[in-house]
Amino acid sequence: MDTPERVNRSTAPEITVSGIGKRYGASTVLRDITLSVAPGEIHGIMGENGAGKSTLLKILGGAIAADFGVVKLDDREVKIAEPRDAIAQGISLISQELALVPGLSVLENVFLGRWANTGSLLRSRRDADHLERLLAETGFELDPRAMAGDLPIGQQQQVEILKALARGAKVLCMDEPTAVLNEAEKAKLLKVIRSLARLGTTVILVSHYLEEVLGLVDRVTILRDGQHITTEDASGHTPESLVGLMVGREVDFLIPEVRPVPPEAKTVVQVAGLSSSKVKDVSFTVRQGEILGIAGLVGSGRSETLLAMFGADRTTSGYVQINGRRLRANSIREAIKAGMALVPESRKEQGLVMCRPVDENIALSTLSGRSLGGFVRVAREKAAVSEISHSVDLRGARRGSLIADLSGGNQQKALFAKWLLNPPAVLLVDEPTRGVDIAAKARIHGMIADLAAKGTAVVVVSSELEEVIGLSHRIHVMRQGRIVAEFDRNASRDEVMASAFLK
Amino acid sequence: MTTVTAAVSEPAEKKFKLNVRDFGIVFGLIAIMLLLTLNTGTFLTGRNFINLFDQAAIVGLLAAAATLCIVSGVFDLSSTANLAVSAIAGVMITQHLGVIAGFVGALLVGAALGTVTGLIVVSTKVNSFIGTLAVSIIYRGLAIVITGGAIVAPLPEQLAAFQTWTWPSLFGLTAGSVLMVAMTIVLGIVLWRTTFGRRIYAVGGNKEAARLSGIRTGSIHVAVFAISGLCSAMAGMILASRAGSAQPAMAIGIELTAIAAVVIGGTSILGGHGAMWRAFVGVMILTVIGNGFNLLHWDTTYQQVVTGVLILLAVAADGLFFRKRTG
Amino acid sequence: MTTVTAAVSEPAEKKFKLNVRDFGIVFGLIAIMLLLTLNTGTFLTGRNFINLFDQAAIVGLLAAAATLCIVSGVFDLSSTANLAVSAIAGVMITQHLGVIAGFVGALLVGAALGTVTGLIVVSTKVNSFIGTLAVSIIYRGLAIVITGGAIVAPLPEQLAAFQTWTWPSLFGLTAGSVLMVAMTIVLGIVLWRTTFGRRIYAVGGNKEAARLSGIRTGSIHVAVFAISGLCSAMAGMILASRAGSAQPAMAIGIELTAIAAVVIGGTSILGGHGAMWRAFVGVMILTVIGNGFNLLHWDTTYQQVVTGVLILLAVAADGLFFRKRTG
Amino acid sequence: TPPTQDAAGPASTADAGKPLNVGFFGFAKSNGFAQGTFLGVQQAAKANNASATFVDPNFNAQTQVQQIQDAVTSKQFEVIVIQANDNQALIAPLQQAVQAGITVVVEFSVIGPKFDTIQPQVPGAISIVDLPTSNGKMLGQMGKDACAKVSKDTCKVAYLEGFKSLPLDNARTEAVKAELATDPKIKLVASVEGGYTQDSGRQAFQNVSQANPDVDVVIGASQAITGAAAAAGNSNIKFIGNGASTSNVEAVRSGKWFSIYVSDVVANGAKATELGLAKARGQQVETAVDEASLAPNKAKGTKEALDAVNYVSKYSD
Ligand SMILES: Nc1ncnc2c1ncn2[C@@H]1O[C@H](COP(=O)(O)OP(=O)(O)OP(=O)(O)O)[C@@H](O)[C@H]1O
Ligand SMILES: Nc1ncnc2c1ncn2[C@@H]1O[C@H](COP(=O)(O)OP(=O)(O)OP(=O)(O)O)[C@@H](O)[C@H]1O
Ligand SMILES: O[C@@H]1[C@@H](O)[C@H](O)OC[C@H]1O
Ligand SMILES: [Mg+2]
Ligand SMILES: [Mg+2]
Repeated sequence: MDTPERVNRSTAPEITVSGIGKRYGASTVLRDITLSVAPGEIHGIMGENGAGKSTLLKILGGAIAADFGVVKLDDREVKIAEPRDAIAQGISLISQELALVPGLSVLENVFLGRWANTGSLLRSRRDADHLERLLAETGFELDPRAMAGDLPIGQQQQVEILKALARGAKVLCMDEPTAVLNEAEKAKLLKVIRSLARLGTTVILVSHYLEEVLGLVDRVTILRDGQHITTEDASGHTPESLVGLMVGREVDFLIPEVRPVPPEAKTVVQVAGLSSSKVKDVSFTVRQGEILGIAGLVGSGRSETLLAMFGADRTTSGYVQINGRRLRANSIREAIKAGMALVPESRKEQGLVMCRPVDENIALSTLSGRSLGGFVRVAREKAAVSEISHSVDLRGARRGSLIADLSGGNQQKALFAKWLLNPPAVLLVDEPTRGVDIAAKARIHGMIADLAAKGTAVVVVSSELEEVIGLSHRIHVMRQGRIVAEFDRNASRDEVMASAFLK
Repeated sequence: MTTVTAAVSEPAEKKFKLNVRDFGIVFGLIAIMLLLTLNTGTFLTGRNFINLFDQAAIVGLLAAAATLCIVSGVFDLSSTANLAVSAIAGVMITQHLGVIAGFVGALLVGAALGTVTGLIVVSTKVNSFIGTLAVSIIYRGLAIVITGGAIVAPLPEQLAAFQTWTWPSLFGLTAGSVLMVAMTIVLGIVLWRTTFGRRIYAVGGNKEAARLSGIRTGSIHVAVFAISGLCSAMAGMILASRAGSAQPAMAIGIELTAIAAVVIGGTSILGGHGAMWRAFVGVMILTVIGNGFNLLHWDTTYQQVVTGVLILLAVAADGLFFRKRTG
Repeated sequence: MTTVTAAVSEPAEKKFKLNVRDFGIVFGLIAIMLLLTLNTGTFLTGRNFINLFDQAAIVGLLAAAATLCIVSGVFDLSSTANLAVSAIAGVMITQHLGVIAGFVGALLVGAALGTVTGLIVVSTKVNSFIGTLAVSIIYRGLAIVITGGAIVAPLPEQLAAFQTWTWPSLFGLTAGSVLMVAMTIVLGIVLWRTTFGRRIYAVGGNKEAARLSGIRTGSIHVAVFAISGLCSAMAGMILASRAGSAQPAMAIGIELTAIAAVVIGGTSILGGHGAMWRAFVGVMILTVIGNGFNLLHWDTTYQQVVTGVLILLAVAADGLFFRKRTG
Repeated sequence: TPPTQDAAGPASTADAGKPLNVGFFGFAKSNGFAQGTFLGVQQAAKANNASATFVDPNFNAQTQVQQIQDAVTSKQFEVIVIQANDNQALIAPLQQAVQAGITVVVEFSVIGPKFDTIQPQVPGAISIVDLPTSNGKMLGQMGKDACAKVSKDTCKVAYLEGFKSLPLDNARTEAVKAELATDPKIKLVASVEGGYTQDSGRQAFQNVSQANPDVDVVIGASQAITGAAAAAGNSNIKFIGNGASTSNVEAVRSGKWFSIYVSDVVANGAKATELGLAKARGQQVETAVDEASLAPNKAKGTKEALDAVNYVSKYSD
């Protein structure tokens, strides 16, 4: 089977969904959704966490089946029971939860299930050439032979995108594709989307980034609580007006003013010459109430710096001191005892136990504090979890719900809640607002700022430059495992970007 | 937040539904039991239930331990080899220091060997399936080395006391059955309500997330193997008590029956999921099927075919009609 | 971007290192073989190698099939039960239609039963471990039903032809060994170089990702079980050919040895990882250890202990020193 | 092409003075029955200028196949005495051994497809075996004897089989059933798998007696009967065990069991070894021996018969 490299884009159909509904047990997550998307249109789908955006896209992509309603392509009713059916119709889904095969290479993943072959013998060379062209077109930089499972999450997302492109899809459904990309990568992706649309591909895009959506899409559909609120031209909207539609009320979503660190604040964290396999001789300090931002490209060692500080990655030299007490190397438990908390970047791999209930996940790292003689004090735990869930605005969790049943953004809130259950003295956060809606994002930013105001020393890693710059008192830029530049909070985006790339 | 409140306030119906689904496999067991009650005059008798529990004691103890192991993401294929060594050690200690010392000694040996198994698996980072398989070969060899391949028995005058686990006790059940039920309940509570139990689920569900939550995943696994060893030793003492002796080939292969029982009950082989009552139900399904066949006077030529089909039906029904699937 | 380029420009050394690591278990095998060569006069002889391959034939065929199963994320515990039924069917067909028809018939029966196993596992969505365990009980029962529990043998005048798999062929190896090596190579190429093989890795590595890419995960699993059935039938015909007859209890338990061999070779029990040569190396390690012991004239009392330790060492060394850990 | 049969037979015969090595390939080292046999092997070896080694396959037939092949390669033993864990898998390797000039003695369990002949089915081997068919017939006879002592119109008998999947066990079961069927007073109320462990016997008996509380006679493998008798406690059931370990003999002589089928394992092991060594030293020997003939009272181990010779067993299980 040879792969048609580019289908005739003009054949992209008009997509109409009508009366689409979906229930899980007793709860209805989509109700009577009707909308249509024109050929070649870039269509945004927006809404709060848990509004049903991913569910709708999954139905289009065949990942799940709708309980009610029909999907029509150019007025022709199509049955999409399986992803295979969607792919056959030219619909490709890039889901929010990445779906790569960790043990296969980038090359093998991009052409997953449709590898070039002669009589089913693989012709990897042909796929390699094809991938090379795709890489050139998109500007993504990936090693085709690297194992997908070994890639940082941003690069995994790029593989997903390439996978959809390689299929020559006529309709591309993308669920928060930019959530895990950094600025530069985001820009590349947006360019790719625009050029695809120009060539006739229909793109349906879910995103929580208002500016991004407004700058890209032709029309935008708003979902709220599983219902279709409106579909409108994007051109008439501002970020504020979109938020109003999504939330149904006014919200303030600007990054809160961070209070300056008082000059007498003590140094809480001291990192000295810390090195691990990915981190080279990193030293810095963070004072009480101070927020330190770490910027850099994917793979520059930001997350690994946090992991090394937390005792999770084996360090080869250097040490971490908390309040003057030097932590034993490579002991997560000691780090936690010293009041350190780490919100890791990958909630699915590192943060949450997907097959366990929400409450249990949130309470996991602080079990000892709410137990007696080894028994969990369930009532106490429930009360604490319920309080923290409330303050991070966690929604959609019913009694006994598994973490896996929550929407992506709500999972992220659960992850955050887990590490705030006991207020930490030192908070390390890695991509803290990945996938959360704009209101919740503001809330998380507010919480980080509040914690700092109450004296917590915070280190923030984020691929969103606005977030790093907006939240932090100081910014370190990392490149190839080293700290290469330092800025204060008045730094400009461009300055920071430049130092991340330079040399 | 409104949603959260709403969620908490729609509980009754929801909760009931969920439970019915969750307990699918119980209906499988009840169906088989109903069938046997209607077709034999002998199934639903006190005597037969005493037998059933007695027959379930060994696999029940091993399955309770296997549940902890499997939920935490490991297998212990060395459990019955450990059983043999512990029972042999128990008998040998009995010969020198008396019956009580023998029982206590067996438990200590079982727990110690279990700990060793755990340390080996954790420190070598070998997959537990293959690691404990190798350990089981070693322990069986050890049993032969200790005994020279012979049978060991307590002194004749100790025999009556040594056979204490076969005596009737609570509700007429044998002491061995009571021990099995008690351990199932205790370990059930451990899994369900203690910090240790929570950690077991977390380690089995996502080892990396557990590690980053400050859980010493290695310690959890060692502890789980130690408990498995303890249960093996208990099972070993019951077997030795019944037989009045112990030998290196005791209970070969029963570790797989125990794992099968755990999985039939509905505990996921992938870890992170499951419950202790499921092991008990799984053990009971296997025991009742075997028991029922003999009560029914059917031609035993077809026994195996029908047994296989029944197991398949019980598990498939659980999957297809009752339990919620998670992809 | 600099980072990426850097990664690409340090390839040669990097790649070599990776390979040495990957082949860790091979050094384990070589080490054991070296030891035996130095300590016995008989290990490194043509005759002994012919024996080694002959001893490895049955487990080798089952391990090759088990590799496909395990990489695709399933277990086939019914493989040796299928082996027995296929061999019995083969013998019965031989009695009526001759030896060639018997062999072909056995393969068809094996593949058909494998397909049935696959359809059962896929359609009931039961975990393959427990599903194939139940199926294996059914197939063993079937073997008893067909034979009435007796031995079946080809007609006396057919016997010489029927025993063809024991004859020496290529390089003096028995025909059975040659079949095993050939199947290992063929299935190795299938796994390594065909779209079907890639799909097997994909399904085993991330079933949901495979499904989302339009791969029919169910069909892949059914196909894998069918191949497993085919290999079982081959192994069954070799065993029957050696014995001159077939019976229901043939090869009980060897499915576990095959799985052990696969895992010892370094294929991940979790699916999505591994290679066919690993199964071969694993089988050879197990075979050479047993063979070596017998040639060394050591006391077999300690054989089990030492075998267990050697397996543990081989696997642990592979994990600790050589192979890259993921997680 | 099939390999040409090595017609020459044993390649060499050792002279009487040379010490020989006997390999005893027993069921398993962890098995008391095999250990008892090995005792006889050792005694006979010592008495005949030979050494004896127990090679342990741990009940695994394929391991045993491998061990035989490797013994051929390493030429460690001039004489192989084997208790086969499988009646067919071992035919081919033992043939190789014979062709390589090793003296093969098939002991206790038949090797080959036929369970009703003591003749060697591995060409060139010595066969000294206990036939499952005559074993079953004797068990049936003892069942009839037991029933004769039951003062009821019908005598209810339960038979605990070994494993349904083993042809050897099925051949024995058929023989038991056929023999019991010759007595109109006897009703066979159950014939179920009882296995070869106390626990499996206990379980089988519990179920059988639950369904047939008035069973009079229970016959089965000695280990299974041990488990059954323990589960029965004080009852009038007449137990008949297939096997003669110390505890089995003691159970019969003390009146707890009705009778046992006696295999004198030490005598069997000794006889097998003597035959093997003699043949290896070039003598003409018997090549087919029925082990029942070596046991007291032709293997029928009633209390009277055992007391008469004051029989003491040499193995425990
Ligand atoms: N498997 C499931 N079982 C039960 N409820 C589910 C399941 N999957 C999703 N839900 C619920 O459906 C609702 C919609 O989820 P969905 O993932 O579509 O939200 P979303 O709009 O994509 O949110 P986000 O922006 O957080 O990604 C949520 O309340 C979620 O909890
Ligand atoms: N993070 C952990 N990982 C593994 N084992 C732990 C961990 N924390 C505690 N344990 C073990 O659990 C047992 C109970 O320890 P500890 O009292 O510290 O924790 P806890 O049970 O959560 O607390 P509490 O005493 O408050 O109930 C001890 O054996 C300890 O070693
Ligand atoms: O007791 C014997 C058992 O140990 C052996 O394995 O087979 C024959 C039996 O009589
Ligand atoms: Mg979503
Ligand atoms: Mg990172």
